[in-house]
Amino acid sequence: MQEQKKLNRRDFLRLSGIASAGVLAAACGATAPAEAPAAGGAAAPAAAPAAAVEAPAASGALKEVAREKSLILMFGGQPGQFEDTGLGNPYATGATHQIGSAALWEPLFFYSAYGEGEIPWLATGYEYNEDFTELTISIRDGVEWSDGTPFTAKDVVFTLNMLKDGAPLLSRSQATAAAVASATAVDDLTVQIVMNGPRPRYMFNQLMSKFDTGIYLVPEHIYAGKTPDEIVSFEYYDPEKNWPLSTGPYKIVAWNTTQKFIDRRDDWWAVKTGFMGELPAIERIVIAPRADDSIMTQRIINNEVDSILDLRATTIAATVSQNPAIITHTGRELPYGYMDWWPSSMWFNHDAEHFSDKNVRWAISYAIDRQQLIDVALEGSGMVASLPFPEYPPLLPYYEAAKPLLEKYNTNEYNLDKVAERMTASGYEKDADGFWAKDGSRVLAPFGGWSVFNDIGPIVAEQLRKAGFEADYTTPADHGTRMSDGSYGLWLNGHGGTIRDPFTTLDFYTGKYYAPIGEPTAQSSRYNNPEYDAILEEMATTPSDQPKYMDLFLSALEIWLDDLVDAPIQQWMHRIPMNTTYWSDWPTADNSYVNGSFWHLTFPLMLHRMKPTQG
Amino acid sequence: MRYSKQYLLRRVGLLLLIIWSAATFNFIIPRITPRNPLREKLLQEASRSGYIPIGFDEMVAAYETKFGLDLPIWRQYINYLGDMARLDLGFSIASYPKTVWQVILEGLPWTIGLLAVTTIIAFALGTLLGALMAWQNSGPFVRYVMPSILIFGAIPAYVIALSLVYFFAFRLKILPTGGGYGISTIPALSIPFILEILKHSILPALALVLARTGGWALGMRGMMVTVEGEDYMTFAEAKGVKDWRLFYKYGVRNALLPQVTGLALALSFVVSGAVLVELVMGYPGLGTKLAQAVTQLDYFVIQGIVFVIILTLAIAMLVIDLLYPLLDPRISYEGG
Amino acid sequence: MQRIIIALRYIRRNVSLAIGLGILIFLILFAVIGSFLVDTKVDPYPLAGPASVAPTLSYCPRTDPECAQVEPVAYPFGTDGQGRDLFAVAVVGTWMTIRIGLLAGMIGLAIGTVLGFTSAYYGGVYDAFIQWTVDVLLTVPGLLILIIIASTIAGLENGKTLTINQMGLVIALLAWMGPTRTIRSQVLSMRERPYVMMARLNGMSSLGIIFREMIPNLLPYLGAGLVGSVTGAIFASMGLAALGLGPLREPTLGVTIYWVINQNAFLRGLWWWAAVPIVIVALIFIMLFLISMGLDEVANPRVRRAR
Amino acid sequence: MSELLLELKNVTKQFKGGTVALDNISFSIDADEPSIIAIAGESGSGKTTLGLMAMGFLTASTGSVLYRGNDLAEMSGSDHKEFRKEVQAVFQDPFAVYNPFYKVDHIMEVPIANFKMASSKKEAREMMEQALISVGLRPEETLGRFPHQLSGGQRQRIALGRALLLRPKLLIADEPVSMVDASLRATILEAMDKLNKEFGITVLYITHDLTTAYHVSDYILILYKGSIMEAGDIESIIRNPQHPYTQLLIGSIPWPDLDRVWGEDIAIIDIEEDTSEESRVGCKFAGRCPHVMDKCKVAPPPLYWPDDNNRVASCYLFDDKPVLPGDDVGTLFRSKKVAVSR
Repeated sequence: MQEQKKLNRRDFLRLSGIASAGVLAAACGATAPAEAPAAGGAAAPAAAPAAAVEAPAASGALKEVAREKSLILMFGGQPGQFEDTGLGNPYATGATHQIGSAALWEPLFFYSAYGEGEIPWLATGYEYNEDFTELTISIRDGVEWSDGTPFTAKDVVFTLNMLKDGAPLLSRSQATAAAVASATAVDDLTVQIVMNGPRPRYMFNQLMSKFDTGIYLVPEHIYAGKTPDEIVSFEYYDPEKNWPLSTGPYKIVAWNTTQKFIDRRDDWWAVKTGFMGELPAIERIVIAPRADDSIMTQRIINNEVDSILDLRATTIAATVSQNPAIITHTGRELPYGYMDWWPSSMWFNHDAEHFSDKNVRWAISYAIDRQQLIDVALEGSGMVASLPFPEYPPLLPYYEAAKPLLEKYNTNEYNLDKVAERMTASGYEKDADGFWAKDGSRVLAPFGGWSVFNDIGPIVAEQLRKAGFEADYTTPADHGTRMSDGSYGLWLNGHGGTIRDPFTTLDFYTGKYYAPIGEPTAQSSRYNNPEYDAILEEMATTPSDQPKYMDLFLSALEIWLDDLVDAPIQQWMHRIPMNTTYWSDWPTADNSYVNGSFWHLTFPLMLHRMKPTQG
Repeated sequence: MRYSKQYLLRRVGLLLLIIWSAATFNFIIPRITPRNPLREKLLQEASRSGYIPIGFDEMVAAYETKFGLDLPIWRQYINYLGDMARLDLGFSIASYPKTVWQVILEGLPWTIGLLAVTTIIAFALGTLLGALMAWQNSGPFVRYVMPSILIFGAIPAYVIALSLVYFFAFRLKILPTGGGYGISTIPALSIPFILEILKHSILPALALVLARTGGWALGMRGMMVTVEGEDYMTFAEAKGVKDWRLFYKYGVRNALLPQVTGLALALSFVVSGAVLVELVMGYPGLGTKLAQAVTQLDYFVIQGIVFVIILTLAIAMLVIDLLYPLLDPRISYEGG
Repeated sequence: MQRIIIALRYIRRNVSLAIGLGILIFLILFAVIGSFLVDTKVDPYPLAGPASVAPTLSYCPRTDPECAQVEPVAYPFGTDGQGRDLFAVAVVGTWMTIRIGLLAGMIGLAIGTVLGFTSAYYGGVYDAFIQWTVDVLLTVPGLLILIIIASTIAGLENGKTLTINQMGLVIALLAWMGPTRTIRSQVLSMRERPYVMMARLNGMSSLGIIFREMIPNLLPYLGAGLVGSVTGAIFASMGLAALGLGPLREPTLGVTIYWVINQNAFLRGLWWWAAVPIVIVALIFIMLFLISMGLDEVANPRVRRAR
Repeated sequence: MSELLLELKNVTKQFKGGTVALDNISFSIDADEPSIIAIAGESGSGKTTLGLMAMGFLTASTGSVLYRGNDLAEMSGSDHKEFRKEVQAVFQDPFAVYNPFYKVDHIMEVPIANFKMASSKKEAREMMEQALISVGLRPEETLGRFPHQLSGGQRQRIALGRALLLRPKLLIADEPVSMVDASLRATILEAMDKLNKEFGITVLYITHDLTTAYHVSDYILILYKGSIMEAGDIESIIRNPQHPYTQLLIGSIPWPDLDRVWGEDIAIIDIEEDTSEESRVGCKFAGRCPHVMDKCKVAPPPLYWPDDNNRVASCYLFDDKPVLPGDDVGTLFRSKKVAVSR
């Protein structure tokens, strides 16, 4: 039923965010854990005030806000219910910024992949020393927490140290623990960070908010003195105390399992200091948990809701066609969405029988008719991917450079003859049922996926069967485990990672992630090639603007392609319907200031930009 | 006093036995599979985060210690029984630091509201229908046309719900497609809010009533037929008792007892909810919670919900058993 | 022969049994004749046909401007969003669904019959244990246990989901309590019947008595029990499938409904995708319902008066 | 003395609830001298239990049941089969003994097959027809029918026919006429009599009805609460009852004599049963007996010979009379050959 698909859609979104944390940590050559698991908090369970979160605000306490001044969104949780209700502390296990809370958190910098790039916010600038071992950040003057306490370099330093000390329990802590040797406040407006060696990507990866990545800054005067165990179980939501505090122009006023109300806060520092001329036009943000696609689309079609979680390729067209006020990233035309940073592939377990053979991997790739997937499963709303990273503008030069290699190793080719050729080359023959087998061992190819793959999954399975692989598509609840412990031979998954240069994604395949079957690993290809590792090691400390970087990239890629570490299938699309009945200036292709996922950390950029269309 | 001491002791003993065995069952099921739910969940979360820390196994061990999973199995079992006896269901894995009770209490009011109301409506409707169907003096419409309504009782409620959603929400667009109440509505004890909740519950309620009326009608019909065969009915008829009076005073009243005890039983099932209907309708009840827990492998929540349901059922059955002799003077639990 | 005629005559009077059996025969004929009309190995699976075609008897591809020149293909029930021929899905799915029900129902009934007989026969501690187990298991809502079991054992091997047969077996685990109870009480009362004593006087062995004297008279109860457990099993299999715990590739009716919900058939206006499984499911359940009402009349003649 | 066919030795049967259905009964049957023995008593007297024990359907709590000198409880398979064939029964309900699933033939076909009595189907058929004719039925009107297609009298006669077919030595007829229309009783009793006279089968006629018992039986045994009250020659007992209980029973028979008033002779019937502990150790009838004495409540009276050697009665009114040697009342039912030891 729906919830599974949805769960996984959300999981995948979370994954994309969380993954980058780990990924970016890896980029800095670190191997510390990236995200505390959700069951986290070895903290004493005693403190868990029960009913507090359940009680909705008394009707009198909440002011009425007109519909045309409210932004109503459906996102997050499980169908019909939030699971993070009352967790105002972004580092509490189970908390998420995605359900509107991003409106509260302001970072040192925003980074808009679709807009102007780096946007200084609570900081005014940063500077690395020459060998990328020291980082100096200048903090903006006049920033205040919502209780009036000034936000200073000390809060930043406190947060960094808290993460350093709280690894691996605190989410997003490992990257900082691995990269940062010490952080000090030179004065109220200057942060000095000493790195554990050259870390050219730390500033971008951890201290800039983009997509779902970047650390959350917390107020020292609230968090000081708490142990990591206490932090993961610290709920930090109390409208009486104005908890959680924020630097952004919003505060949470009511929160129950089916609704979250976030109201505008008129004493925002940025207006006082003149950093921003005026408050955002949106007076209230209302978030309801996601529901079945049919329910959500019905509500946006009825103008009850302004935007919702992204839709399937197959439902977005139906949604747009039923209400002329609904637009998408590409207006009201195909493909109705924008490219996510999460291209998906058929992944292989390089230690598993059959799939350790590169001929079998290539045969599987030749067996997949990617165009048919887009045409049938996605009704045309999709894009084929040839490499495991998105075709974002900063990455296009790398795509361009890879063209000759892709001609030699065509990852998008559908060719049953080549399937047979590759399979026979490795000594496989078709058995009585028409399935490939060697020495009496048939190539069993059941593959799993998050249920967001339910549209293409069954069709990929049939394509593989047609080519002689006994395939079956499943969505087990323990998909994550099966990927990480190697019980799968192959599976569908995406790559969150590279945004600006290809290192991060390519680093997924290095031997440091190798673990024998049965032992968990995060990047679970179980690909182990010292030659490849050596190139990646060199890339890690090479800034991407050096010419040598491109050569390293190409030699790594050639190894990757020859071995076909995984088989790229499609670019992922975010197909978000946006209703223009009450609000204009949504982020679109024509008005591209940020990517349109309102659940990302860049949500404030949308809030400051959007204008009412009525009243 | 209609109950002997031995009977009460035996009955309460049985209650404890049932609760104990259900709890034990609950304890064993996750443990007979080769997968450790905690490790599973940690792995899943960790691998989603894109990164399995080097010290992962140490972390799992730390959590196992915390949850007592490193103890020998019998110690775990004793601790577990102790927790259950204190009604301590522990923590949710997926929404830590929430407790399982918090999770359950979030969904429970919705489920109870929906299920209790529909159960009672279905009961009243079905009983009336069944009585009329069995009554020989009912018109042909009642006796031959009404039974076709029973057909709905044969179809799973969620399939009915699906069809209703299609017609009333998608085609006619007169009712909401699902959810508990409007998104931007502020929950309050006000008439409009209550109306909104009612409006949102029409379709799931209708589906449940349609699906469940048939069963009651059948039961009632059977009882009425039996009652009509009794001598006192013939006698009353011969005495010239008026038809409607015969129907109501002699027929329905006597046939009602098993129905009422059935109702008590059905009401005790209210807690277990209607998982599939809730899912199809996006209704924020306990069934939805359970389904979520299943997809998230949140064993502690699954176990908690199952345990609460068993507890409610077992206690309800005890209460029904004890009420029986009060309702029916022919039954007594005195003596051996 | 005489028996058959008597049975036929009886069925004429027992309307619900007659209609129920009629639907059953219709469904069987549909599945059997249908299986000659479709390729059951290909058609009910994705990519068998063009996606999202409304029911038609002469389909021509949208891309083809000259329909007349193309051999028209019939998709009487249309196709779904992933290109399954829904007529084939109906043919294969009906049979698969009934098969799960029969498998689980029969195993459940068999276990229940054996346990019911033995527990009534041997009595004592054994009987008390069986009774207690049944009581406990009946207290726990079945779907819950099934969900737990299915989600824990689903695809332990090779990442496969449950096969049709495995699913039937899992469901059978919970289909035996009802029959155990009924059979036990029936045997207890039947054991004291004079014809059983007569059989002993006739020198019959215990097994002979069970099989030749008791079982034939339990037939209506066994029949009703079978219908009951088949109904329960199909219901459970549909529930599991709807929760996504079924064999996702196999076009059972439950799995088809899962895809209908999962792929938003209603929103996309593909009403026939939903209509096909819903109508068949309704037919199956109505059939079982009518048959069980009919058997109830056979076993319990008092109800007959109501007609 | 020839070997006894069936012998109950000091049999006591106590059911689970504590009810004592038979209390130390000894009773033997010598099939060499076929006779009809009535076992009479009101409901709850233990007469049906006695029958069931004789059929081997119940095992004794204490004491033993012997078939040709072998304990039934320890008998081997082949002996047991022999016993099955030689000890047969007819039951009260002429419908319930037929399995509704089968035609009436079933009840005869099964024993023929099980006891391998016929070598061919034809032979079996002939045997069945013969048996039916013997009990006054026309085979073509009965065979091939289902039980509900025949009348109660027909069904009961088929049951008798079945018993006849097996040529048993002993037939236990448990209330065979009580559920049959009065007009048909005679035919059934006649058939029973015929079994006894023509085929030399001993019949245990279990009944609560002294009239029919008197009509067909040679001997009678009167039970009350599991104990023998009076036993012996039917003429002597019915004409001249000695035991107060027998007198009570006979007194309540509605004789077709307009001058007689029912129950005139009945002195006292103490409806209030004495259920005290001592009543269980003494005479069972003490609680209702008009002649009750103190010693009646101390121990059960032995079987005395009240007058001649035709019968015995268990009552202290005759404690000056001799006592039946041994406990076996069966000895009384053999052509009055028991020497009275005075």
